[in-house]
Amino acid sequence: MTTQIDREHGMAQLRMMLLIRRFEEKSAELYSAAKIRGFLHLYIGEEAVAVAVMAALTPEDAVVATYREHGQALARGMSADSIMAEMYGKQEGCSRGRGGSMHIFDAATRFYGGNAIVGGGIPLAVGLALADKMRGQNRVTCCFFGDGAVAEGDFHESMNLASLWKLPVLFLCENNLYAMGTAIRYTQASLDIAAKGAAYGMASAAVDGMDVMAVEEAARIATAHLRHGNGPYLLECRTYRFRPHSMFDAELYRTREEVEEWKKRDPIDLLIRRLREVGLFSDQEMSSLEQSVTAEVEASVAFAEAGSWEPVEDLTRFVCSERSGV
Amino acid sequence: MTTQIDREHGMAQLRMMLLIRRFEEKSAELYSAAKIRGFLHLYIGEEAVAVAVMAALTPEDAVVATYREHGQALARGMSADSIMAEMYGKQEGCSRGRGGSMHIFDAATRFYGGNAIVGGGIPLAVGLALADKMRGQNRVTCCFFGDGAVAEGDFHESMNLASLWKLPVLFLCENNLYAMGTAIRYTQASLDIAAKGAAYGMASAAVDGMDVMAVEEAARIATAHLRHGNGPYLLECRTYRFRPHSMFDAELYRTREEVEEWKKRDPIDLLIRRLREVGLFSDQEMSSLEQSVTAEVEASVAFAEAGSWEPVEDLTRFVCSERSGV
Amino acid sequence: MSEQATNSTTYREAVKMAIREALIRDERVFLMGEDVGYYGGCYAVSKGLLAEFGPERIRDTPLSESAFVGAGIGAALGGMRPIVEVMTVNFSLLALDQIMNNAATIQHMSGGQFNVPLVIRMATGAGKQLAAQHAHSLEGWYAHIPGLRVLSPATLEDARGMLWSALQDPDPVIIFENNTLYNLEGALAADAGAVDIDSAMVRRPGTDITIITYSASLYKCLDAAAALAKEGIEAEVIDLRTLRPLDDATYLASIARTHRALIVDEGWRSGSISAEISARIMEQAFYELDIPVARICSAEVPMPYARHMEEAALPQVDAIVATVKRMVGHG
Amino acid sequence: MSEQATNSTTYREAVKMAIREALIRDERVFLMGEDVGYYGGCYAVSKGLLAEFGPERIRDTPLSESAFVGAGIGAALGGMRPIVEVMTVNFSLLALDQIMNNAATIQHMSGGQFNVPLVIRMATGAGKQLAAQHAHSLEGWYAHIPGLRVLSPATLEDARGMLWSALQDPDPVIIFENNTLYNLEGALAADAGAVDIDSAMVRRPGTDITIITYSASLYKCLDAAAALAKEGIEAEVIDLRTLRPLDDATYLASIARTHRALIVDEGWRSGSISAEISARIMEQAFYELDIPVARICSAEVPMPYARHMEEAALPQVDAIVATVKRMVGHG
Ligand SMILES: Cc1ncc(C[n+]2csc(CCOP(=O)(O)OP(=O)(O)O)c2C)c(N)n1
Ligand SMILES: Cc1ncc(C[n+]2csc(CCOP(=O)(O)OP(=O)(O)O)c2C)c(N)n1
Ligand SMILES: [Mg+2]
Ligand SMILES: [Mg+2]
Repeated sequence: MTTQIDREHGMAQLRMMLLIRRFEEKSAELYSAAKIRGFLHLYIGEEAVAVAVMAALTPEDAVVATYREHGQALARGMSADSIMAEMYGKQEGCSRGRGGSMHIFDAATRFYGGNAIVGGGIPLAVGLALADKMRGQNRVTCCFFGDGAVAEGDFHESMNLASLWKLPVLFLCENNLYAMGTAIRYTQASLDIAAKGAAYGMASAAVDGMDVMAVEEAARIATAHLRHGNGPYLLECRTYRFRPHSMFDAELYRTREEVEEWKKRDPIDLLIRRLREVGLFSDQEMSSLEQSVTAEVEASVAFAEAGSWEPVEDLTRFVCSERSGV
Repeated sequence: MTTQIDREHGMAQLRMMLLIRRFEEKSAELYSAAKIRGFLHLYIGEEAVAVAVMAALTPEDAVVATYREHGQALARGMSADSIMAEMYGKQEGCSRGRGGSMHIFDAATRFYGGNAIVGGGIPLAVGLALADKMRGQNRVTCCFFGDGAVAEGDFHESMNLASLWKLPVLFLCENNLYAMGTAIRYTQASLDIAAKGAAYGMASAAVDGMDVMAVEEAARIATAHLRHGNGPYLLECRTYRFRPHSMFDAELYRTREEVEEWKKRDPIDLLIRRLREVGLFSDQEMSSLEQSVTAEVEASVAFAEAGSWEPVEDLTRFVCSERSGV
Repeated sequence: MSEQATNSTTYREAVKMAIREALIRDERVFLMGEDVGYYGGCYAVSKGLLAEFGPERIRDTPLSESAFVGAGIGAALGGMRPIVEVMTVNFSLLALDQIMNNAATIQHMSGGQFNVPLVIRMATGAGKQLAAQHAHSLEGWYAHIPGLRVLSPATLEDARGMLWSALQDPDPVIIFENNTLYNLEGALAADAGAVDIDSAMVRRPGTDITIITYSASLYKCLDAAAALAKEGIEAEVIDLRTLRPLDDATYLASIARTHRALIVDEGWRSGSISAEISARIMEQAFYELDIPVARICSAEVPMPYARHMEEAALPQVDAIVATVKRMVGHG
Repeated sequence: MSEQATNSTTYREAVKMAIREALIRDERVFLMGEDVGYYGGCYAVSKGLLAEFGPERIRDTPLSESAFVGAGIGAALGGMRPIVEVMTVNFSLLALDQIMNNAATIQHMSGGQFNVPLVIRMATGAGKQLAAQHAHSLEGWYAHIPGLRVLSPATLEDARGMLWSALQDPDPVIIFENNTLYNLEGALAADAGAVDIDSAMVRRPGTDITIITYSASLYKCLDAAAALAKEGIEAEVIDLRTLRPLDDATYLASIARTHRALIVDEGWRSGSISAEISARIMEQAFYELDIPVARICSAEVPMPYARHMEEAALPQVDAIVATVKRMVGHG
């Protein structure tokens, strides 16, 4: 990596990664305390990917994410408050408590979920990009999905369709080597995901997903390609999830050692080291960063705690738009 | 092509191609006469593919076909009688008249349909091969599908699964350049189907599907690969359908000239020319071949005409096996 | 209007007129599906539209039902008004995840932030000897899913008018066109346009029994009613038109007059829309009934190819007549 | 047997025992699905089986629902006896084409030449705050499809015994395991084995009303019946067990005694299995009824995440008690 580090930007990226980390650590705690329920999938270890990719997007672009999307949502600019309240099931949550952890939605930032069907968001992204193209808007739709999703028919159909129609979709694969408890070697006949772009005539690249600067550079190359109307782009980010798949996972499928090995490449530590190396970052700055992030997380908890329950009478709202009576 | 022509074999292949051709010409006539109903998809122009591929299979192997499968069924060794009676809807038909043209099935030759959902047969083939592998039987499952099916998620999922598990499936793509009325350039971002094998780490090849000898050679290479336990194989046969997609097709999507151009490469003429070139074939032989084939087709019509209607009381049979009462 | 100008047309043409109108009136509308363009539509519904509107708005898709239906959902979210044609309901199973888990739920999951103004059209039904994989009648089954509106146009007016109304709905609508109706001929008002998509309609008034049906079966029921009239039995025939949400009021009002009800439905019997209607009559009009509600549905078999077997599997006029006679004689 | 030996166990363990037994008794049996191996099953049902039986017979699959369900069909055709686990019914929509167009039809389309001895297991149901895409109750909806057998084990005995019976069925069987039942504890006979999969069972006898239900709702109904008994109302509770084919005789016999029926079903109301049962009672026991059959189903909404909203969407004991009181007071 020869990229020159911009101090402001580096600090902002670091702060966002740290916010995601602390936000999720707190979420895990709150899960144990039964404040958050349902499924909770943590992004810890993978923060560099979302943070870097969002930096390459504009507010006009759209994002489609998975059930492991707190990081994407925060990095996209959604407030910790609205996400935390959502996980509490409070009506102050971004999705009024209807969605929970897996269904973070936000019209303001064009964040189209929060999709809990593996691969299920990919065709949506194709459609969003199609709408943009048909309306003459030079916008990108960034679609996150995991290595597991690559085996789904939807991945294939969508890759082909987007490439055929030259749609501005950034296919963003978060390859963390596991789909739940199944290692990629048991799900993919050929392990090189980026290489699969070729079958669709699609430009693609793979990048070290633990290195936020590398991902950002790769994402900027990809979005430049997209904004020039060159059709879709597949970007594989090689990363690792430090935590269990969800809160129910005994992690029988991988060794402690493997996890520890990857933790040595913690994306937050990596960026801190890089910033320190060039003298841009002091211990004091670190602790004030920690304080500010912790305060933001704590505030979100307070916000969620103070939130209210949607009245039960509203149960059948939002099945159909208010004007219609289905 | 340097292959030495074996006279016996060449004549047998020619006869089978001719049988398919005449059988289908008759079927089209019978469709106009309302003897055959439903959808009827003719294979005319593509005969070399089925005839060549079947020559590379043993009776123990299995075949999964599409709705355009009269050719495959005949080449596999099913009787014209049972297929014609099926299209008449008579209970002497291979599927008792339950299936019609699109659902030719035959336990005796391990012919597993006749599948009318595009791509729908591909996972079945994977499963048949899985059963063989688990039971330690060195058998091949040959799965036919069209260029259109390549866009389906089932193609992708099945290719990956078969390769991942090293299953003996011969993925046999009949690329006739059109899916119904949609040219492959409107359905595939990347037109080289054989090349798609790479995304699955699967061996693959493309061959001129109008040349029965070339296809047979390619199919033998593929089945040898399969029988040696080297995992699945994708074989793309480049061919062309001379007739409309079905009996309802106004053929607005291609030009007369294009069709005429392809007819110059009629696989039957091509083989006849080749046989003549090496002096293995006389005009007299040709006319006796025509006679014998015509007789077989006529006999099948007589058989179907003489067939009987299944009693209406049997309607609910074969929904569940007789022993059970669902 | 005293003298109404009409044109003779077909159901196929009526659907096409509706699509043309929508493309002309609203630039956000486009048609996408397999073979809708160069081929002209597998039932020739969209023939000529590619030439008129171009490939941006008449989009041939690859055989990727899940992806192009999902792309329709995404395009609707993105501000377009897609009409997605799934060639037939039989293939829509491949897109059902997108329909149920995305189209029908996104509004709810997002707490009302997003809605999906998508119209999906599909051919449905048996009767053409297409056998088990090409003859499903699943419109009643789709009507199980909250978040969808399910339409079933039986007449030229509805074939012409439902599409525009569906496009005005902010939520996903599926229109099921029975494959045996495309050649239906008749007169259509020259100024025919949008129709209401909320209510059922009495297609034939009667006093002795209420026959509830929809789509192609409507004509079998009307034929049966005509035959019954000759024997002095006056059947009221109701066309449901919209299968979700069901318009209960219309059939309940009829039953309050006739005190007998028969439901005719080409879907498989168990768990059919006809079961739902019977259950609702049970719940809301039990004390109006002189005799139990009856159903005539398709036999519970994958559809056989042979004509006589397919006919035996489907509801037929004879059976309707015989059942009504039994029900009325019994009353 | 006078003194029956029992073991204390869970529903989860009962299912596992059934799978183990099948793997041991029949070498053609294997288990295939997402995370059934290394992970131990998403509900820990298959934990330990990979170590015991190896990766050939405990097969982790990629996330390719359509392909691995289809491969299960193919393997069944090829002489194996696959148990395919689709992690939850929510994901089975991706495999529905294979299930409806292949598994359920091949025997018929082939004129009886082939049959598909396949067992598919899936978790189903709401109640865990998993929201709209992870909380479907579609077992009743699946029961619409001819050619399938649909099982719904509610008890430890059935969790233990239905699998082997299903494997003996020459045709495709789907077993729906409600996700709230896996932790259910109780005593199971030490020699528990295969059970009949044809008939419904009276789980609690009663004289005043027949409550018809299945799966997890059984316990809500039994709780309601216990509460009602304190007030002198004796409800008979019937567990359907098999949703296709329905065992009509058991509930009709009960209604002939009680003259009142309530159906409790966690599926969405419109077009539910409860609609089918109500319609059948209408058709076959109309004159036995003192009052109309009633249904308690889930609200017709995509399932919300928040606990209070999810509870409001699902049938609850209070509502059952109140409805029964109204129905019995009314009779
Ligand atoms: C269609 C579908 N199948 C199965 C599941 C259950 N499931 C949830 S997450 C997951 C693993 C997905 O792995 P991957 O795509 O690599 O994403 P990751 O969780 O690693 O971020 C599975 C199997 C699901 N939600 N949807
Ligand atoms: C899933 C599905 N979608 C659509 C159809 C309708 N259809 C039947 S054949 C066909 C074209 C298939 O093309 P291809 O796979 O190239 O095979 P070919 O007909 O050229 O042999 C289509 C779209 C179908 N039968 N199944
Ligand atoms: Mg992963
Ligand atoms: Mg083709």
